[in-house]
Amino acid sequence: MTVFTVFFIIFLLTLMVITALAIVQTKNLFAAAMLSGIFSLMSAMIFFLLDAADVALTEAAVGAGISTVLFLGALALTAENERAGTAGRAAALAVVTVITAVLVYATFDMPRLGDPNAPAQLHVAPWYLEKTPEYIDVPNVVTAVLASFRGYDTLGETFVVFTAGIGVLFLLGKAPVGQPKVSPAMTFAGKTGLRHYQIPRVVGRLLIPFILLFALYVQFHGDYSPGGGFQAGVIVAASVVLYALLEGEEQARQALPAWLLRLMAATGPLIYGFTGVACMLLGGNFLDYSVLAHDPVHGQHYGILVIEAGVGVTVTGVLISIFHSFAARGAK
Amino acid sequence: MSPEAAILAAILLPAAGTLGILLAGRFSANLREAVTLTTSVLLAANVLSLLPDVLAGARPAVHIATLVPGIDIAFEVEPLGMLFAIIASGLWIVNSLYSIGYMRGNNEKHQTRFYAFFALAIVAAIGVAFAANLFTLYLFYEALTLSTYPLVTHKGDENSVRSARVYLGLLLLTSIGLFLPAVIWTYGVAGTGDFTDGGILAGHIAGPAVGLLLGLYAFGIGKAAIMPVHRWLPAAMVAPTPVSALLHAVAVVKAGVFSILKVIFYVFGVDFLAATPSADWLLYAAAFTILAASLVALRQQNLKRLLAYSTCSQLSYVVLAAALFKPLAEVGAVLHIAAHAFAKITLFFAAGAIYTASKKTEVHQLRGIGRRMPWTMAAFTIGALSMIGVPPTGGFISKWYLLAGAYEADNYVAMATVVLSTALNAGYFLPIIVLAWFAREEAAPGSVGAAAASGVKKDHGEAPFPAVLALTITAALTIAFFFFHQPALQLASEISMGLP
Amino acid sequence: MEILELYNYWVFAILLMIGFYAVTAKLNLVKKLIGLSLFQSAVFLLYISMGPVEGGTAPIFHADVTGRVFSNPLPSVLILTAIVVGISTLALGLAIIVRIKEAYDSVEENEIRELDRQ
Amino acid sequence: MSVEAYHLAVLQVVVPLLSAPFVVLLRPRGLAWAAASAASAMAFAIAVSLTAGVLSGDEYRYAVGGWAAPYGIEIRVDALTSLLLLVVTGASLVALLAGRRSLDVDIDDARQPLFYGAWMLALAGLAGIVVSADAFNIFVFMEVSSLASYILIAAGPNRRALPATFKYLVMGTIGATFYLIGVGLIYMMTGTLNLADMAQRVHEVADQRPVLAAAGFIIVGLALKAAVFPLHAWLPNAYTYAPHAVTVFLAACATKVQIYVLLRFDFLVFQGNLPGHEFQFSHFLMPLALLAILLASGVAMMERNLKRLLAYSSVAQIGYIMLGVSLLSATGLSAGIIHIFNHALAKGALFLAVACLGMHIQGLRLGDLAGAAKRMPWTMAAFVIAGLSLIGIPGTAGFVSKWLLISAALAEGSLGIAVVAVVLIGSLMAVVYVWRVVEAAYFQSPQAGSPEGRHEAPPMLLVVTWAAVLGNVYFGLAPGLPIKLSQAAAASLLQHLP
Repeated sequence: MTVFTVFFIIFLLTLMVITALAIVQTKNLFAAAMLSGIFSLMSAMIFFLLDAADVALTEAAVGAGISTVLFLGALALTAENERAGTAGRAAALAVVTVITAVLVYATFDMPRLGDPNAPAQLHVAPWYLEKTPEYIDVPNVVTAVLASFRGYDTLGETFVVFTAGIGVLFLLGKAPVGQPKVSPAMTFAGKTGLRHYQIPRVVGRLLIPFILLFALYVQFHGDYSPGGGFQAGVIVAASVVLYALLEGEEQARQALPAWLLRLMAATGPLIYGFTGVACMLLGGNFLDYSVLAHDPVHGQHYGILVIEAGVGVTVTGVLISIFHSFAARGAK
Repeated sequence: MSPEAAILAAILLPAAGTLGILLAGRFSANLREAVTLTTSVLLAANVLSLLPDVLAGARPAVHIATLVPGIDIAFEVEPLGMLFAIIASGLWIVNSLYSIGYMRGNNEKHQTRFYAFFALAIVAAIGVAFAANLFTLYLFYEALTLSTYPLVTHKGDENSVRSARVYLGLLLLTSIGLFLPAVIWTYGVAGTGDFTDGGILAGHIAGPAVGLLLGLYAFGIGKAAIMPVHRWLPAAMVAPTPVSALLHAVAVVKAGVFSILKVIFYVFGVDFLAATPSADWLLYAAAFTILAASLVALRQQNLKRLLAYSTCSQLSYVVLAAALFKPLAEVGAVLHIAAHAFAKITLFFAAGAIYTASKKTEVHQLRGIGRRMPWTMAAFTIGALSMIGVPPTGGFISKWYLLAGAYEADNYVAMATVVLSTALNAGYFLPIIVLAWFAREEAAPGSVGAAAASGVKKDHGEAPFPAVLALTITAALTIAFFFFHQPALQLASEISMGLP
Repeated sequence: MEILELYNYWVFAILLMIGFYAVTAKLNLVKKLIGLSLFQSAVFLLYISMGPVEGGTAPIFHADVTGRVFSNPLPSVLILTAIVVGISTLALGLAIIVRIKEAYDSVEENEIRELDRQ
Repeated sequence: MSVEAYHLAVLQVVVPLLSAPFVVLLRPRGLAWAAASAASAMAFAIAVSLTAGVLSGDEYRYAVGGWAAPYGIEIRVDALTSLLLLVVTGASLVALLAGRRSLDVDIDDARQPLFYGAWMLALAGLAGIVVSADAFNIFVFMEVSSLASYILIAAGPNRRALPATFKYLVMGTIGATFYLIGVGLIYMMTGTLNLADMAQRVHEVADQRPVLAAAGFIIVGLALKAAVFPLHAWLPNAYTYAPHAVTVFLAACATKVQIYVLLRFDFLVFQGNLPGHEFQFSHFLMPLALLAILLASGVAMMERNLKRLLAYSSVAQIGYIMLGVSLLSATGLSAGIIHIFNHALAKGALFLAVACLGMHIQGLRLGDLAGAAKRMPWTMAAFVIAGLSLIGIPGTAGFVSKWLLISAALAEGSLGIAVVAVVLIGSLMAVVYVWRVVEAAYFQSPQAGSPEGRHEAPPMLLVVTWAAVLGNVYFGLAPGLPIKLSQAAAASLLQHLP
């Protein structure tokens, strides 16, 4: 890490603190949502500088993309401005001060940034770096750990996404009692989208196939470079959001109907889970992909490919369902 | 039937009776009462079948379950428990008889519930009687509290709910707050809670801790009504009279003093306590309760409350006798459980009969009532005499042994207490007797309207036949106990001879 | 210079607490959620700061792997999961807020409490 | 151990987990419920056979993905685990079987598959936490179960369920994030995420500040999720406004699973390694536990809403569990652990009775219960017996825990006397709040206009309620199994200590 990088990191971190303070301070919730998108972009940059490319890609797609879309969707249905201020400020500040003091106190015994002799660099992690070529043989060690060594975590993660999807569908799927207080015009997609604006529409329509292509690349190239099922799913979802913006909710809904999305959301976790069960039936442990082919390394390859596909399908189905749920809530 | 089977049957019979009563109650009241009576007779016969074995020195026992190694549910019949079981089961028959008259005579509601919980209380009482260890005793002691709660609150009006709250609250407060820690403490130091001749605590605990533990037991067993944990007893007077009779004579308070005796005999050991100065306070607490409760009784106008305080004082006789830690006194303690049971149930039956026939509840209303209800008042007189300790009643016998024990122990406090309280007992019972037999019935003009308003009947005779029959039987038993107390004496002396 | 190497952790602490403050003290429910996601994002920084090794690169093997130092892949893996958890919580929280708005016509905690008291 | 038995440990999680997507896809009415119940029954059967295995001396260690710990994620089942698994899967099964009719009322047909899917995820998440031996994996499943339980609680029919869920979501997320920070700090100092490996490696760095801070964050975070007093603010409303069947399920097991994780960390990783960690118990946990018992019971005594009354009682009962644990002796620890089981039995039965009452009585304030005993005699009888178990009357499961807790406290000398006093006062306060309900139901005459005659709960609900009640009696008279498990669990937690 060069001195320049260190200073750039310090600059970005300081900027993040300022952004965070601004987020808390502003009464305008749209501004707060936008600022938190910017905050995410900055953290993505820091993650990239700190050698965590996968995380950077994800944080950018999720923090700056999906979260912002969700916030905007929710704000359209609720309120644009904060009305009330704070309560129990003194107590909150006291707790905050104590915890900050504890944390800063703790930092002085922490390994320094980039210390090659830090305990975390000496145990477990070297084993991953050393054994990945032998056992899994994919270039991206993050993918190897994510999909195989700690594949059980990722299974759980897929189900977290699935749970969120079920939750939003459950909470927002049923029509509200009585007319909503929000006018349809306030929803960010509207019924017709930007169909009357030719230039964005043409450009957008041109872009969508390329975005989808990029998503496929991210999906299947995750073994070699940053990316994987989750990131790909997010990108596909983003392209559908764009489509809805351009062509209107109705069109987007027709292209990918609700039943299909629900099927995708449910099938993805099943693909992942039953890959694990298949490993069991073939005589291995749950999620032990080595038994999927004669050559254990090939088995790992197949396994990772299939489960990444499962993750991608889940994330695509869930995120688009969530988006539709919020959008439809306002349109009614 | 083998003794072991008889023990199980003693528990299961009233339990089956409860179910039978619930079932029969759906069809007909007569059938239900028939079930109650049959069960009670069978139970008494069954309990009596154990008597010869126990008199012969056997101690039949049944082990039911082990909760944790060392903590068992088990039954064992020893002489004291035998006596208590006989009293409880025998008086249940009479009480059922009486209940039929009383409940029908007063048109009480929820009679099925009443009989069912009554039978359940008997299950608990028999469980207390036959408990082989502290844990089993505690289990059934609590069951007894809970099963009598619906009986106390039987009327369901605000007053009875409030009084029942005191009843349940105080009994659970003492049992959970004091009795339970005492039990656990005992298991902790002695490693067992099995009732053993000569006690289990000697050598495991010494000094002031003994007094403290004894205190936890004495006040924790709130059913024994040692002051100041006696307050539930007058509160429970809101219950129908058969319940009061059950509480005072058959099951609840007797279970209290019985448990205290069990603890003194089989957990501490009489000799151990006699040798421990820190246990002496129990005597004074009992003496205080005897006198204080008598003084309160002296000032009561309500007949049932008067009887309640009388019970409170009489119970402490048992404790006082036991706290002398002398064999003769222990015999007195055991005999007094029986003697008081017969006499007090008679008194309550009489009070209930008066209420059923005339709706009178206050002492001053009883002027001349002896002429209208001669049987009832004769029985009442016998019961009262037994309370005072006049021969030929059962009360005399137990007081005799008690005084002999006090004399043996050279304990002048105990002797003085007994003498003084006899005077006090006479002080509050004799006026009632005199009033009932020799005063003229009140016929003052103007009071008629007030009397009518309070529902008092002017023109009445005896209570319904089953009630009169019951109180006659118990009065007869009170006298009979004077002449035929041999089995009880034998049981009692077996306990005190069992002491080394 | 050495002090600056702990700067990441301090910023983590400060961001964490800014988020925490917003969650606990703010009355607007959306603002609370924004605070909550700040709070979670701060933790990402904590983990990712454990990853890099002096002179290392991201743990992706290219043709010439010999003799190169790689950063720790494990914090990245964990934080990928944590990010997903964060967005899932956020989506669910926002859905609940939308329902609260429909039920109470307010997204301010004090107003909702007032309405419940009636 | 046969191959099938070997896989049971992971199937405990996988069965309910994979059933969730199927349940979500099932459309016709009633089918989702049936599928969820079947999967829940299977999970319970797996828990029972795991327990049988543990009792016969097996110890299950399972390397997921075939990667040995600490590189892969390990699943492990021992006595403590199996006790918790019984509670979690049993509570789910009972609540599902009992709750069908009452959930039909609360949740429209179209959303039922989603609801039961969330239920399965909550079950799988809780089971996943319990069997996991990996600190980060615990976090992942904690989130699965938390998100799913937010859905379940938000399904409550009253609009107040929504703010209650939001509060739970915020506080639950804070708790989980605190936990995550703590795990991160420990990872920073040890380089491992596997609990057993962590326990060994943390010893060398035990005096380092990040480890101490980590202990603080993990304990506070888990205490928040476990609603340990004074961090219980989210619990009363969440339990009160959730659908009744959900309350049965979550009240019986959700907070207990968090306590379980707390125990694992405290005893496996911290105690014996961190200098002076035992002060955490005597100076911090014990006073809080005592306060929880007294204050929460006090609030329950004043509370007028039946479900909230029981919820505050849960806060107090969590105090009993923590009290046993804070005694730091084998007997105290096993008393705390067995109370996890016994309280689940008692509170589960009580909330089942509440579900019965909820079928015919609107409002569930104490005033609404007037005369309930006449209309629903079986339900109220069940409530009384379960209430006795909560109080700790002998012959019920609750008594067994009280007995063990008092025995353990008495062994502590003079401090123990004070502890015993609080336990007993707490029991007496329980008498008061249970009896307020009993008096309302039995001795107050019904309000004018309320329907006459008997209206019992649906047979299925009533049968399950009584099964739970009889469970209280059975485990009160024959507590061999939970005692054996809790003693083995306490022994294994304490074996690492010097």
